[in-house]
Amino acid sequence: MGKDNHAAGLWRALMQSRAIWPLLALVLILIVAGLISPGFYEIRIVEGRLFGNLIDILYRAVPTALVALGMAVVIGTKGIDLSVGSIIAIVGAVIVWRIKMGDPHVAILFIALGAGILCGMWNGFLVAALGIQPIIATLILMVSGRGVGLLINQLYGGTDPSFESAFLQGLSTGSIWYIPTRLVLAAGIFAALWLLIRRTALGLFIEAVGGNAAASNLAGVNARLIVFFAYVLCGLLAAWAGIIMTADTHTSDPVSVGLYIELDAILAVVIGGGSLAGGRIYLGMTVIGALVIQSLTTATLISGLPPEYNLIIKALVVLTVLFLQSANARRAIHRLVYRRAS
Amino acid sequence: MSDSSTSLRVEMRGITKAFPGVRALDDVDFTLHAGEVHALLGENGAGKSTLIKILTGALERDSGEIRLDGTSVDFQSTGEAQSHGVSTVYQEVNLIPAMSVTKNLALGPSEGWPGVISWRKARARARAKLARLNLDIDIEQPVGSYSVAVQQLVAIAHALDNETSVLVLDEPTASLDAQETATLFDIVRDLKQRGMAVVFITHFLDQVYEISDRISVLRNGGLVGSAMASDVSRKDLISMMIGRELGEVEAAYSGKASPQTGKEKLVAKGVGRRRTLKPFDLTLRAGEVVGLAGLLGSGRTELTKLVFGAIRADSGSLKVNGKEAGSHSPRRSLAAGIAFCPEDRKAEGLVGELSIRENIMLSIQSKQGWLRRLPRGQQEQIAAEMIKALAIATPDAEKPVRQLSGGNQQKVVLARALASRPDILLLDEPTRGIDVGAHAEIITLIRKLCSEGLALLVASSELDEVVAASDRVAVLRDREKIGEIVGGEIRRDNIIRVIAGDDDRQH
Amino acid sequence: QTIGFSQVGSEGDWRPAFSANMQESAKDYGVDLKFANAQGKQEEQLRAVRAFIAQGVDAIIIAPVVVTGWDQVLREARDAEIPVFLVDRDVDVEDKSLYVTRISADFNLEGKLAGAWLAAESKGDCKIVELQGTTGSAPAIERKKGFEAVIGQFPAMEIVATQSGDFTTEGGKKVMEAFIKSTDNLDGICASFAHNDNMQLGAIQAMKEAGLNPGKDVQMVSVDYVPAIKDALDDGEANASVELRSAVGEFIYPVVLDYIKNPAELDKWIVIPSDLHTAD
Amino acid sequence: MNRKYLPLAATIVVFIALFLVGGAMYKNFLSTLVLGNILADNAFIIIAAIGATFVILSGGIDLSIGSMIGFVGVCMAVLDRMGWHPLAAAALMICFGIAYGAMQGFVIDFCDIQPFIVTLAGLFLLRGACFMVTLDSVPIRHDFVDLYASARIPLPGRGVLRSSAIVMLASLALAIFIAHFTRFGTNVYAIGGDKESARLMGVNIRRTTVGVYATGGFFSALAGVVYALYTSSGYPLAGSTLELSAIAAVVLGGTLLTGGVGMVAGTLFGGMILGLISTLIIFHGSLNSAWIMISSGVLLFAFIVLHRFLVSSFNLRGTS
Ligand SMILES: Nc1ncnc2c1ncn2[C@@H]1O[C@H](COP(=O)(O)OP(=O)(O)OP(=O)(O)O)[C@@H](O)[C@H]1O
Ligand SMILES: Nc1ncnc2c1ncn2[C@@H]1O[C@H](COP(=O)(O)OP(=O)(O)OP(=O)(O)O)[C@@H](O)[C@H]1O
Ligand SMILES: [Mg+2]
Ligand SMILES: [Mg+2]
Repeated sequence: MGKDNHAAGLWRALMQSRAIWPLLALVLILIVAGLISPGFYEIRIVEGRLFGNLIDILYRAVPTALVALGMAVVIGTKGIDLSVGSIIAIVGAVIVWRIKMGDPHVAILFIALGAGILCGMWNGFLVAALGIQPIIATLILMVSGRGVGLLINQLYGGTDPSFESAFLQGLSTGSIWYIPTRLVLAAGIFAALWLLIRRTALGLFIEAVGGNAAASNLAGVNARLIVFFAYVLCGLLAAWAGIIMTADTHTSDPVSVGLYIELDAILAVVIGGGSLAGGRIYLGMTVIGALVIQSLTTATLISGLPPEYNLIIKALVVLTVLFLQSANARRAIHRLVYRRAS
Repeated sequence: MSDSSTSLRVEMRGITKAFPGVRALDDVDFTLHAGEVHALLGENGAGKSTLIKILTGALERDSGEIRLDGTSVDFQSTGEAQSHGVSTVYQEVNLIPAMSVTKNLALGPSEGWPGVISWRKARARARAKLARLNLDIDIEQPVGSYSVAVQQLVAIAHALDNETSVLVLDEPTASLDAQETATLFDIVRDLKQRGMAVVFITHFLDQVYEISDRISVLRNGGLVGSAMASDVSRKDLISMMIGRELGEVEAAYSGKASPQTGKEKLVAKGVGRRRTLKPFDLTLRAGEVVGLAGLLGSGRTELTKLVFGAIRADSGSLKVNGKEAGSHSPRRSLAAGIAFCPEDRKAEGLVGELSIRENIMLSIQSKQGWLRRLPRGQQEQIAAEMIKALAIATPDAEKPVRQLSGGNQQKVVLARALASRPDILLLDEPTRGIDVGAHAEIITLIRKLCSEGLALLVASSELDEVVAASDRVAVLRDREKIGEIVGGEIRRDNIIRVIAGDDDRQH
Repeated sequence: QTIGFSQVGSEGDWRPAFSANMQESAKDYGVDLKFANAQGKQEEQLRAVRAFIAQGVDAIIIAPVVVTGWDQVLREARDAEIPVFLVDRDVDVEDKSLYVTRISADFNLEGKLAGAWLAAESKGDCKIVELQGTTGSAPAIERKKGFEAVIGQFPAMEIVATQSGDFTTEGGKKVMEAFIKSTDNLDGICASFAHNDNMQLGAIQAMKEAGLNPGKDVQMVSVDYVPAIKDALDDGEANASVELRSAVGEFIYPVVLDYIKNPAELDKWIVIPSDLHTAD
Repeated sequence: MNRKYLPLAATIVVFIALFLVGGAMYKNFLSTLVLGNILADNAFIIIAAIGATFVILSGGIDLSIGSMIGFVGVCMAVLDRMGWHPLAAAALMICFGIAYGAMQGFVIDFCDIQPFIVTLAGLFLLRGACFMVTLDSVPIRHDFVDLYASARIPLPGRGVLRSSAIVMLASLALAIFIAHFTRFGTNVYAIGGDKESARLMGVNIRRTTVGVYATGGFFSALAGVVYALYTSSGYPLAGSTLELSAIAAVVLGGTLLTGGVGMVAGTLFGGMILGLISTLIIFHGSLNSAWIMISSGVLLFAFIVLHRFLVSSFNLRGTS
């Protein structure tokens, strides 16, 4: 009896926890994918690294997850950053340009991160200092950033933007102890970010500013600085994603690299339980959100369906996940089923 | 009582409502007759607002029955309740700040959906409604540009409708001055005469006796009892509310004899801002309580904000602890040991999504800087201390403040200011919505802090509170400080005389 | 002479090269080129053409985003007596006299060339994976049609998997990674056909990372012939690429300038030859 | 002047200033022809943006606009091929738009899911549906389309007011009426200003939310019809990323993205400013692709800063 109660309590706690629905969605997608493609869960070692669909999902989710983490912080301040795709484009162009200029590749890593920080500072300046609405402020960099990328490409001619760099490609496509390097690095970044947000007071300040900027100001929080910082952080994380993506294809394509990644990133944040109204940051859940999106993409790719179906499948799955998250909808479904049964 | 059962307007039976972790209402009965004013009393978090939210369709009940004029009703929305003649002024001022007064007053459940609005008529109606409350304001300005008190009056005007048969007022007088309160009561009496049933929630016992016919008391979600107002003494009422006797803390403060002796903590010289407040001089000393008195819109809020740096002064100089405070901002003030408790807890005080603990920590943490995060254990300890000291009714410190009752939210704002251990404390309407027991405890607490050297500035629309607590009173009129009253001179009539302007100290 | 040129966009490696060539060779022909980039949106293109008309240019060159929707604006150009030339993609108008001529390569032919090469190479027996361009875009549709027209002739040739790589290297790489898994390391696959080189380059990377030998285990054929694919061809990682010339200024300007000087009826399609390049 | 008209006035001032600058820089710019073109070429963006204005005023957002335009277009084209009269097809598609919008509104309110995400799913869903209908671009050939294209009101000078522009101005008038002179419009402002307060004041949130998105759906479907008639074709990729232009037009017109503040009329000028920026760049003509993108960002930035500057300086003077 007592045990039963305990189990029921646990079950209720589980059902009420934010984490359960996105995780459930992830598991479901993986199960469906396994049904579609029998070898889906297979993991082998090829060319000195783990190889398989599950690894692929993790591997491919890294850029989206990084951008989504930055987005989660910005959304926490009640903002939004549409320019992350453009930042990726700029970072890519900068990398190729500096490589063609013959800089040491380690230095290029920092130059690229610097470029991302600079972009973030620009966004932060517009939002925090000039007080422009975030969506419009970042739209400016969104429309012009890819142009900046093209312009940087022109600095070295731009007709053949491909390059070879053992160091940078190592960061992106290499592996350490059979594990893809980018996963190891991403885990490190996640840990660092978590420490920064949760082990300093930054997280509290960001959430306070996102929840009520006027009140936070009166409570002594420097709301503008916090907002500025959030955009810089987002720029930095987008830059890291840009480095990985550029090194992955060893080419720079400012016009189409990371197109629509901002939408996926926002989606990941929301699937992870974040609200665009600001005020809360869920880092771990954001990563789960990114994994949901990537496993969906991977599953669609291997499903063999023609590409015309990709968007519809994505829409339906996203809606289903959100339905499950909505208590109201669950109640309605429950009522419907219950009535049917009785 | 038998004759009144014929005019039974509202009957609530066995109302129960639980929120996660709290049983807000437990099997509560409540009745309301036509032509009566029924006061609903109880401590902060007793469940008063919850009860009326259930009555008016703003919240769903878990169980129980509501009858309106004998027929069972189940309002799904406040709009539905309004169309059945139940209008409400909720506790937090609920208006649309960005919309003009006219538009706010025109809002409501719409008859005939795509209805076209004639703004000419809407304006006329708005003017008429406000005129009834003796409120003369520009009705084309956004509501948010007016002070909380004016907003409160507009919210009351919104609820006043001739079609209404039940009027519910949840702490309508919390931020009103005596004069506005008197106007409101005249209206309520008039409505009562015409057979309207009124529910009135307040923490001011004087007002309860002044206006109400019957009293119901809630405690911890349960109904303690109902009685005719004439049958219960003040003392009994208090013990019904808080479940014990209240000590004589409310007695007049006798320590007013020693003004101007403490160390000067804060000296303002000619501080002012164009279009906001004329330059003023003000000194706050350690161990001294300075009250701010004035009418609605006289600039009390502005004065406290200027001192705190929430509004930037464009003239004058400010010395804090003997040091010139250059460019003044909330952050700098806090670092210099000033704490501020704003009057509008919803807009400027609390971060609703964050927990009680996080809200309390905000000021201390920003004083510490972002890198030196207080360890979780210490945070919990401070929060627990504050919850205990101010008697915040909550199951635990992790509850989002949004979910607290109004009075408990106000206590959290106070708790944040106190937790930062200030030497100078600026309070703007600090006791808005706080119950009798907690009010007494807070005053005791603040006096204790003053005796330890705290300098206190308190702006309040409750003149009695100002009189009772202050060593010195600064009086404001029309955005100008017009005088100071010291020591034994601090009496209600003196202050009113200065405000009214037949005092030679003016200009 | 002032000539207005409305370009589709600047995606991939090929189109920027095309734009740059148009802008640079304009100088050689003494043309004042008004360049407008539609960023893949037809509405931007219509706006550009109208603005050219308002400006009173001497001729308008359009690289259409879409084939349909041109009747109205071309009529306006004719009313303003400004000749219109098409480059790159075609338009679908009822009245063919609304434009002077189309000077371009043939997407359909490109697909056919690729298909024919593959049929010859594999002796008509080949399972193919296809990397499509952006879903719904003209080159994607035409190249697919052309390619399918040829392999349809060979019963043993078959597309076993097809997905959109959005004309990008990144997209090509992702799609190929998925193909590798869904076809068990491209088991039994003899060729990869990509609608442009960028996607093929991504696919090559994906195969190399999976330990496969692109160009040897699998025939790699694509369209565009951008500089990067040349290297791949030299390294034997790609097998064939159909050239879509980007240096087309020399084909286009003479025709336009001639026409402005003396307007004479021209063929409705002046085809710029597409060459097939292979590793050797 | 009432302070609330200030952002609108500033938007108009900036538009006129930008137009004059263009006139000073390029020949043939300062003409009714160019003005008429801007009106017609942006008509569908502005119509869609008018719908978006309601949604944004209510504190929401609608990302499905661009896909709706594409979907309406391909359906009109396919229906035309099946022999429908364009007007009948248009009526059907507008009903679809309203129904789809209402459904989005219902999901948003009932399931309490954020509008950004529901309409993002709408963006994917409708675009995917376009591909289901047809992958090719399909022409619409009907006498009515020619009539629509040739109908015009001459303006003084070389310019003309095309039918698209006329439809757009009519929608604007309708929208201004709905927003400012009906109970529904007032409720939209109310739930955008403070949803919880609006609920407690007796506004029916569900009905208003459903109504708002249905209105949004109506205007974006209408924009789709105008786009289809304007290009006399349906193209499954038509209108990609157009939702961003529409949102930008709304915000440039002085509406706050947080809801509750703004005016429908501002959206007209917001949309025209976007068109003007593109037109200026095309008239300049000697920029390469890189600089074209950069300068549209720079001009956007310049406009926003100028707008802010105007509003704040008037604000200070206005109250003294
Ligand atoms: N939305 C909610 N979620 C969780 N708990 C709630 C919610 N609303 C109210 N409560 C809890 O219900 C209890 C009763 O609150 P209520 O607002 O009715 O108190 P009240 O009597 O009006 O107090 P006050 O005098 O402070 O206004 C409180 O403990 C409060 O924390
Ligand atoms: N920061 C501010 N910026 C602009 N206006 C303000 C600001 N603070 C207050 N006001 C406005 O100034 C006017 C004066 O009201 P205020 O609240 O200061 O007076 P008060 O004497 O404190 O009266 P009460 O507290 O009784 O409402 C109000 O219209 C208020 O809305
Ligand atoms: Mg209450
Ligand atoms: Mg005040």
